[in-house]
Amino acid sequence: MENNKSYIKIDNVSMWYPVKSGIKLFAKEKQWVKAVDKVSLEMEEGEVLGVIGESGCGKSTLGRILARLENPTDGDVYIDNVSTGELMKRNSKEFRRLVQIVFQNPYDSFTPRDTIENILMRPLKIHSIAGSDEEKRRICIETLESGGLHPGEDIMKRYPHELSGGQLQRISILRAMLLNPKFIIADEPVSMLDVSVRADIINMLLNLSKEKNAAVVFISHDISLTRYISDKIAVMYLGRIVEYGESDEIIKNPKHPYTQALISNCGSIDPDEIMDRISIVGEPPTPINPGPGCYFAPRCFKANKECLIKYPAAYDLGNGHYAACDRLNNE
Amino acid sequence: SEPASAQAPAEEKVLIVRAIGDPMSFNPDTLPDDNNYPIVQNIFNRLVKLDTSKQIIPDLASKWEVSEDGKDITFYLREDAKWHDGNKVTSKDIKYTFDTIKANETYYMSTRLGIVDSIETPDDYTVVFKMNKADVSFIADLGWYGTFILPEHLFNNGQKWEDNPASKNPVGSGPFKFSEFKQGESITLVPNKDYHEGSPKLDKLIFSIIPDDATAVQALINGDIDMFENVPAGNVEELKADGNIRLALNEYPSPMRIIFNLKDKAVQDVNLRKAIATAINKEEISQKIYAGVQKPEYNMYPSLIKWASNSEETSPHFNIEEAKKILEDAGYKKDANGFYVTGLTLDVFEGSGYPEAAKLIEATLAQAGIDIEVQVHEYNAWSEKVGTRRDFMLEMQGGFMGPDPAALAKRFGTGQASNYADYSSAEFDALCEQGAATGDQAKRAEYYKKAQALLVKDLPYVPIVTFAGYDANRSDYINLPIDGTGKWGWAEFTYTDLAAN
Amino acid sequence: MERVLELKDFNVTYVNKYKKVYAVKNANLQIQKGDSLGIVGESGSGKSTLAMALLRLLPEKSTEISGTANFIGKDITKLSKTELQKMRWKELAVVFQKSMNSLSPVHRIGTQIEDIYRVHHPDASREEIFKRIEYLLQLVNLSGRVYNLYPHELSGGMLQRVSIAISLMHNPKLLILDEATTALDVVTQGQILDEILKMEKELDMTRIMITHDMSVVSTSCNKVAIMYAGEFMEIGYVKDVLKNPKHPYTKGLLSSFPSLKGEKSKLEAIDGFLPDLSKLYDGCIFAPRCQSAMDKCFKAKPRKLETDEGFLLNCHLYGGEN
Amino acid sequence: MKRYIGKRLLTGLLTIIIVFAINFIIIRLAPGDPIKTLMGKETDDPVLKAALEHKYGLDKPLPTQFVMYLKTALTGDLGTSIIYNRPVTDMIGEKLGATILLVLTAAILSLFIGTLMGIMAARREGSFIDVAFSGISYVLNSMPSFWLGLMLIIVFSSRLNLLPTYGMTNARANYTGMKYILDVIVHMILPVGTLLLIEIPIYFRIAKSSVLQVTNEDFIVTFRATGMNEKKIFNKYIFRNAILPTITIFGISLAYLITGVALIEIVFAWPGTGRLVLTAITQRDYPTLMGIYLVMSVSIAVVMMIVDIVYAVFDPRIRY
Amino acid sequence: MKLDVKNIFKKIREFIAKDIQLKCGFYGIILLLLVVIFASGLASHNPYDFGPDILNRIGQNGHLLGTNNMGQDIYSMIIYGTRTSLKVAVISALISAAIGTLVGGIAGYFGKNVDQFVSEIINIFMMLPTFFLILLIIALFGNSIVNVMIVIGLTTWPSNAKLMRAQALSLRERTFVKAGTAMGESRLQILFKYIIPNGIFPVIANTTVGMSNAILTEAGLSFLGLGDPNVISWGQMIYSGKAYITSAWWISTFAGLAIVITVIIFYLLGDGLNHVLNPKRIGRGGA
Ligand SMILES: Nc1ncnc2c1ncn2[C@@H]1O[C@H](COP(=O)(O)OP(=O)(O)OP(=O)(O)O)[C@@H](O)[C@H]1O
Ligand SMILES: Nc1ncnc2c1ncn2[C@@H]1O[C@H](COP(=O)(O)OP(=O)(O)OP(=O)(O)O)[C@@H](O)[C@H]1O
Ligand SMILES: [Mg+2]
Ligand SMILES: [Mg+2]
Repeated sequence: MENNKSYIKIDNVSMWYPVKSGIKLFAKEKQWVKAVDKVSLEMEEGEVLGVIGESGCGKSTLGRILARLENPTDGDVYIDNVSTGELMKRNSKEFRRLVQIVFQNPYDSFTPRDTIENILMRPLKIHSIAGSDEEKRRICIETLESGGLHPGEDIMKRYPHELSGGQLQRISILRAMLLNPKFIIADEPVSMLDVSVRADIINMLLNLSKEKNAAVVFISHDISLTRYISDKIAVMYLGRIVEYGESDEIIKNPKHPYTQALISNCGSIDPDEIMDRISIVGEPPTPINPGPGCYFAPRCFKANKECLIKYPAAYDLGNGHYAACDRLNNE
Repeated sequence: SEPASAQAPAEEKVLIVRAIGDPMSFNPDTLPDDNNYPIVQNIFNRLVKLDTSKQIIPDLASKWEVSEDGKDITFYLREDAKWHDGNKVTSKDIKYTFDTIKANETYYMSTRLGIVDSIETPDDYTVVFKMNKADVSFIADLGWYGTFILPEHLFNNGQKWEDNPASKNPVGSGPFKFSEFKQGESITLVPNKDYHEGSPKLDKLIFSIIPDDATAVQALINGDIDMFENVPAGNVEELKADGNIRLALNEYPSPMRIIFNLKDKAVQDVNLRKAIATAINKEEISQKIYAGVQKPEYNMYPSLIKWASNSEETSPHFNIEEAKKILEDAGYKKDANGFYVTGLTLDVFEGSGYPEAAKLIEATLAQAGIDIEVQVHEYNAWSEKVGTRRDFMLEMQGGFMGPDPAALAKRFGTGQASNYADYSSAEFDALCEQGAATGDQAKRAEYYKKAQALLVKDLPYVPIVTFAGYDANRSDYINLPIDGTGKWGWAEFTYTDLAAN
Repeated sequence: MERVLELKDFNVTYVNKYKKVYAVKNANLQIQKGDSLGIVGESGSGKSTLAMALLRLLPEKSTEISGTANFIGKDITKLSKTELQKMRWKELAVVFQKSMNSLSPVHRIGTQIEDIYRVHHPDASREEIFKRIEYLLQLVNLSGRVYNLYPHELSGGMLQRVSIAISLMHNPKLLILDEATTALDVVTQGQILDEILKMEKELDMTRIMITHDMSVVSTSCNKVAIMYAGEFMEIGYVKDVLKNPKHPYTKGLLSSFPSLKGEKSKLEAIDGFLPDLSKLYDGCIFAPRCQSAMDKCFKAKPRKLETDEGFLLNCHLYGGEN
Repeated sequence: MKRYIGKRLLTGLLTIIIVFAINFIIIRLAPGDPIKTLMGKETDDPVLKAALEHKYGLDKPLPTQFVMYLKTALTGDLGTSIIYNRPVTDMIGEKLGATILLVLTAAILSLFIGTLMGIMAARREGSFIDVAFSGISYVLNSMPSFWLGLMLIIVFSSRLNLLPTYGMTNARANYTGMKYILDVIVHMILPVGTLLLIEIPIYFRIAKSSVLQVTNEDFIVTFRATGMNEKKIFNKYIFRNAILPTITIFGISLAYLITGVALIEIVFAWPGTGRLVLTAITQRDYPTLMGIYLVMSVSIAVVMMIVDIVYAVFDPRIRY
Repeated sequence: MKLDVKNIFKKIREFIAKDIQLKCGFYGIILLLLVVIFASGLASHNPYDFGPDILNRIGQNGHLLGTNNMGQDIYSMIIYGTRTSLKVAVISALISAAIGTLVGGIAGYFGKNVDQFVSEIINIFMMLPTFFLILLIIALFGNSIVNVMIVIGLTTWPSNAKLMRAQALSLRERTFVKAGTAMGESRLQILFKYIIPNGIFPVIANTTVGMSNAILTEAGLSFLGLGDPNVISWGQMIYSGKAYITSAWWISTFAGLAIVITVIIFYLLGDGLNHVLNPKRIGRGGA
């Protein structure tokens, strides 16, 4: 990879979990859940990348690896051409300042035994940002109010359970922002929230990332929302990226059969829109030893015998649009 | 009302005696075992035995004589004694028994038999112990632990007694035959109809194991057992009030005493020891802890053995002021807390009311300005600390000092193993030696009383209370061991019978 | 048209030691045979409570139910225990959201299905049951294999299908799906929705679909009821309500959904949050969050505009004088 | 499953060895030794002492003794009691039966009674029965067992004259056959009763709380919604799910009983292993002590394993 | 930080109001603590005084609950015995809870090999015949109350460790723990700031049961004559009163009663805490 332009480079990252099973006593081969399998992606500064895919396809695992909450079994992630593994080893605190993650469940993102004040002060303390406690407190209040949480003083005194989900998710994002990260991973940040408050959170996240020019990975299974937010979209299936490109391009012109099925199943709120669901047969797949062919092949409406033999390479469809499907050529 | 369980077939006379634990072995000579002692006394005989007042009375030996120089003791055996299997008991059995004990260092009496040079059997019913030293107290020791006569024809098969099958299935010459042993439950004996003193009256004698005193008391009250040796002092009043139960006092020459470790600087001053002795309220201990059953003991040798005990010169009586005065006179000064002496410790073991007694002592000593800390140990730990390591200042112990005053030499003679105080007085040793060398009781009393006077002067120990306890039994039984002073052994049931009514 | 369910001034209140929670207030609703009604509302708006109350599954000690709920001619709220047991599942069945926990973890699925079947057909033979179940499982695209499995051996999607199959066991007149597809991913959800629509045609069923996802309603229902804080805000045909929402709340809700393929218009949120349901409010319950709220909105309840078909609009903007 | 059992056996073995080593060390570091008991309280004869120490090998270094002991123990020989000069295996064998009889009877009865009470209380939560049962269980749970035992003796044996005071059989009458069995049963009433009173609350609490918990599970709502009657829901579904914690507790409390029964054995003069341990401790009878610890650890390990397996049978979610 | 005492009291009151058992247990503990603090004021006599009144009946010579054979005032002994019992209960339970929390927390949070290893150790300790071990150690190494407390603490921690481990296992998957890691907290910081404070409640509830057991164990040891003679404890009062159980029943009966009441208080507290802190019990939708 000689390209030095991109700010973040995900290079051939894999995460395989061993499967515990005592059912087969004499199983020679170890069984693996290939939660993330050979994922490579690149991102610019300030770019928002959406990652979509069905439940269990490895989105969160990828997110955890990006935030280095787990070490990948293979491959590495580079920020500004420095390996994050290396960064963690050298100075884990510096890395933590650089990369922040926002989680799906705001109700569970804060230790219930502490006030918001204590919670927000923690990162400042750990990273010795600002001098006195007074100053730290001032920064926290300012941050809260900048995120639309008024009055900051009052919010600071509360316990997490005394706040609504929307408020908590804001605080969760603001807490991540306190450290001025350059890379934010948002793992389904609004999926637990009511639709009526979602928009605010999304808008706030986008604004903040614009302000700080931070790159954002936005993980979601809500396709329309992802399109709304992201510049680029990556579609995952069983741990692999099957399609990647400009978000409008992906939504309006999906190439990979799985993406096509996914988008066709995504209902619109417009009752007039004619739904033409591509139905996928078969039971949902398991990520335990999926190979050797295309992982989607067993359920694919376009698959033929060859698809079952070898995992397809990613085809460049121009304009930065890639899809990993051997049937593309035949169309 | 008679409880259901007591309604045994009327014609069977079964006496149930409470036992605390399992006997270690049914061979009565290998170990000194409190649990099998009362049992084997009914299965085996000795040359002589002790009665309930702890005096020597004849057993297999109908009479005995000591030679002029005190070195030969001749026992004349009764000729009607038979083993349970019908063989006669002869002098050979006696020689065999003691020769074997002497040859095995691990048998209890082995060391003591060191003074016996040889045992001769001029005929079937005469035994002569030839000793290298005059010691009349040896006769008394023959009535104590580990001296039961065993049948040579059953034991002499080349096997050691421990492993000998004959030890597991005891055949003796005593009033009862061994019948059954259920470990943890009971030992059953049946009468030996051919016993040389006549057949026992009981149909069965059962020693039933009940570890807990409180349960045993209830069992006695309920008639589940018939006899309970040494009931807890706390239950005495209640049991006395029970018409079905008869209580009789059983006293032992085993006073509770405090021993000073004379090797330890802290108690080397005799004035301090005197002050301590003066500040112990024996009366209070006797009343509060033993309900008056165990009496205050002032004599240095147990007053129970009257002929040998010196009641003239005794340890001091309780007097706090006197104690303080002794200290003042000896030059002790009060510290800020009002103590003349601090830093003393008293090691006692758990049980028998000792810790409680120690606490009372601690309290009265404090009044006299002597600060003492009581340390309570589990028995084995105590024994290790006090007995083996001799690591103590003051300790409290009991232990048999009878039946012969020769025990004084064992407990306080220079260099003796049981001399915890490490007392050493040439004069005392000489007096003891003289006492042991003569058979004349009046003379012996004189020597031992003098020795006691020495102990009063030096105070290596302070006697506190006598050891005594009530034997409780169902009142419909007569001729229990407790009734046999001068007549039968202290745990012997040969004559026990239901009262005729 | 045959009326399957008619709610009149239906109220459900949770009562405990410290407070009352007014979870459903003065609900009026009509469902005709063959209808598929979507009930949409945010979390905590009382959707599940309504469903549970219709099945009389709420603990009697801690809930108060008033009003009437006529279900094919009988008032559910007044049924006796035995009548109730007869009605349940045979005529009125439900699929719960948490299908993971909706079957006993220590019994085989087949055993549980048999037991449920025998509730209404005590003498049914195993073959008969098996045949029926196999048919139903096929309907939801599952193999008969699951019959001998334990719940934990199935994935969430499969369990959800099992739950749906079980609910169809006796061809109920009314099926309530309480967030039955929410936990599933879009592909599976789409599949199940397809199957439900298919079955509906086959079995001639009436359906209530509880969800907070507008797109589910738009693709699978003909009528929709918008619920907010225990009250219905707007009820009407899907094509009318979603295309041309009237109630400010409905409008706000719809503008929170970005369009999939259309223009990327700015997402709007509704400020504030759900009111405390343990208090009773004088005015319109939505007024504090409503952008077009007027003075009277805070003072008086809007008059409900109702039509014969059971359509409703609960807003001062459209109501006449009270 | 096989592998699981294998693993359990291995850890069980490891446990036993460790338990063993701990005990060995603790016992040997402790002051005092069996020689004192053998010599009797009345003598301190050093010659006798040395001779006895030599005889029992207590003069050898500790590690040597441990290895020697382990070696013989592995061959199934627990050695010979120093105090009683009998094979430890025999001594334990004779008394194990009595303890198991007591423990199992009490455990099984309390399991049934306690669980039943718990279920009754849970089904009528807040009713008089619930309050009464809960209150009783609190009080019983708080009583020192020996105290309770003594009270039962005073009431039922001394005052009411209904039951024998102590022991396992009537010492006076040497019953055989059916009469013997009846005799043992009569003697068991009080000690088993004491254990029952102590154990019932444990099962009561666990049964009550797990029934209540399962009753609130979502799947119970499903069954209600199908119109299934409450009886069937309870008997088939709540019960089977709620019984699971009880199985675990049964194992734990059985293990607890095996050791905790000692006090009861003393109070009722019951000839069991618990008492054997206590005597062995005071007498420092090393081989016996080690032997009983071994037997106890093994039986606890076995009980735990059986319980785990039974649990797996009842709960299909458990996979090994 | 300023401590708002009033507020804390209010919070406690609200907290305990949730459950009647918790309420009883809480006030019971307060009562016991008051007894401990004001023991010398409450006692009518010095319980260490061996007065001349032997075996006085209830009320005789101003002895509220009579005296024992040593002339000690039973009522005063009971009052002072509270100290011993609470001390034994609290200290041994604290030792047990501290070890259990730490071991369990480390096992559960660190996971993997650490967990496997520590879990095996926990299992091994679970299988130790605890009572006999306690007995052995006390019998062998001296029966001071300090030893009793330490030994009970050292032998009863495995149940706490199991609870804490289970808690830690689930807590480590909780979002706020992951968020903490992402924030840059070190592993030990996570353990002490997130895992332990959030997972300790079952341990606390269990600890109250442990306290009850400690009191009962102390009594059991006393029954075997292994109590500490230098302190006044209820267990020893029962032990020494055993011989008088039918003649002077008051010696041991009131001590027994005191044990029962105290243990019940701890049980109530534990059950109450369990109820309040275990959200499962609070109706989860439906019946
Ligand atoms: N620690 C782990 N050990 C073993 N398997 C794991 C682990 N974490 C995740 N997995 C497995 O890896 C796969 C991917 O999980 P992941 O949570 O990343 O999916 P996801 O796309 O985020 O799904 P969702 O949309 O449900 O959040 C799943 O099959 C999951 O079971
Ligand atoms: N048992 C109960 N006691 C008291 N209040 C309750 C109870 N169950 C539910 N509630 C309250 O009733 C209201 C309605 O709850 P309900 O579960 O019906 O909402 P919902 O619309 O189904 O929400 P969701 O979309 O989250 O499932 C909520 O405010 C809830 O907190
Ligand atoms: Mg995820
Ligand atoms: Mg709901």
